[in-house]
Amino acid sequence: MPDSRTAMPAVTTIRLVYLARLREAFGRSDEDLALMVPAPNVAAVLAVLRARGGIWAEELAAGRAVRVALNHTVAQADAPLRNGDEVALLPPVTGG
Amino acid sequence: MPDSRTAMPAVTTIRLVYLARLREAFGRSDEDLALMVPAPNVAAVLAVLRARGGIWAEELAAGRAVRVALNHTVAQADAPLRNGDEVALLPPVTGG
Amino acid sequence: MPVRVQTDDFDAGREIATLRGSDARIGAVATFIGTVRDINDGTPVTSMALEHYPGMTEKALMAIVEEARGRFSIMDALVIHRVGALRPTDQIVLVAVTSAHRGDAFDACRFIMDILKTRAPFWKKEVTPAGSRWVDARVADVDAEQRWSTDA
Amino acid sequence: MPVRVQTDDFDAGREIATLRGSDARIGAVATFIGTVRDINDGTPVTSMALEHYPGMTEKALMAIVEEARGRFSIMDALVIHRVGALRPTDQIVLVAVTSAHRGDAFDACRFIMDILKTRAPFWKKEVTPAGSRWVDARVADVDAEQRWSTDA
Repeated sequence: MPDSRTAMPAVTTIRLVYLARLREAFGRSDEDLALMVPAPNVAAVLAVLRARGGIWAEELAAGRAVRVALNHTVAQADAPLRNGDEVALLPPVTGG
Repeated sequence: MPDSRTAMPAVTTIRLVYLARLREAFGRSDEDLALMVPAPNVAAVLAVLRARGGIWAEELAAGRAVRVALNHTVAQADAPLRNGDEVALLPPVTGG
Repeated sequence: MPVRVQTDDFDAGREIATLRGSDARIGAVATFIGTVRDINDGTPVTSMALEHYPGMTEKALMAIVEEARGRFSIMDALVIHRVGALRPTDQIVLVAVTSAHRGDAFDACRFIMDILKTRAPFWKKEVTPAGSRWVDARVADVDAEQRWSTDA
Repeated sequence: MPVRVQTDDFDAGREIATLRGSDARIGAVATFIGTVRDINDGTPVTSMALEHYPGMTEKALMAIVEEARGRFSIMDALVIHRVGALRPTDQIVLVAVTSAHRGDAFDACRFIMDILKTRAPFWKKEVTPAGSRWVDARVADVDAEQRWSTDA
């Protein structure tokens, strides 16, 4: 069994969900994303999406009011991710 | 025509209404009262009633939380009274 | 007539629907219903009699509604207060307020209830196992009314 | 289940009656109903589509109700929020809270609405004569939520 400290980072596959205005902006409601970084977290997902450029970089730029929900609960940037997690990007809510 | 300054004060007859606990304490729901003072006001009515002594003096003692309504609107002690006015004595209200 | 004093029960849903009508400027409806509890000040209450001062009551309630209209941006308001014999779980009072936005609707509804509690001529007499008693005015209600004068 | 997300309309009167049940400890019921206005930010609104995030919505609403229970002395609470196509005068949301006394009922009802407005995953898309648009979050709603954190 290899030493975990020197092993290649495992692939973490998460489910991305885009809501409301973001779903329309990105032209999709969801997708699977394979993260190949050690200790993946919410910030890593946002970095991967921003790196796509265009509308992704624009909508997810720092300072934009986008909230992230991890498995249906609002999460901070340092929240760690595991295989099969659902990560949703939420524009400011307007219910009620 | 006599000079009004020297005339006998006219009689002012008002209708008294007692509500809730006061109605029970006084054993009546209403009565007519003839005031024979010049420029009668709410304070004069209370003075007449207190002068009856007993439960009247007790319930209407200074500091007791009794409100007075003159013709269905809460009135202060110096509110002037006219013939036919309705003066109600209200214990603290407990509706709602 | 935005105020009613009645012995009959009321249907809150129907009253709210009537108050709203088809007014599409309304975005918020705040409602309060007061009900009879089976205990008060630690004593079981089996029933109560609600008495009022006919003639003054409607006038006092109207004045409260008008004051709410002056203070808050509201479309309409309704106050229904029951009198007569009531039992635990019975509805006592309904206050409903419509407005464009919820802040004014909530504020006006609460204002009307707070002022009604200290100014509208209603009195409760409770029947308890130890006999009947006139309900004492609550200090908390006076405090609640005070809140609106210091806020003003 | 004290929270429901549904496309169907609701009967506020019936929901309030069900929430109260026969609980004679209840002395106060505070209710809020949000309705669709025919104008928003100065533009006529002909209809709207209300979208949510299934799976998260109920969870978020339950968390808000639980937070209200922790902050206020209440008996019970109900939140119904509609989704789908809505037109002016349609009901959007119902929040009803029962309590022994009115202060807690009013506070909890308003708290739930204020927090729902900024945390529950609902989004409105309005149809106007100029086309459809996602509704912008209101600064006033953020302010209303802030009020509860500074009060705490």
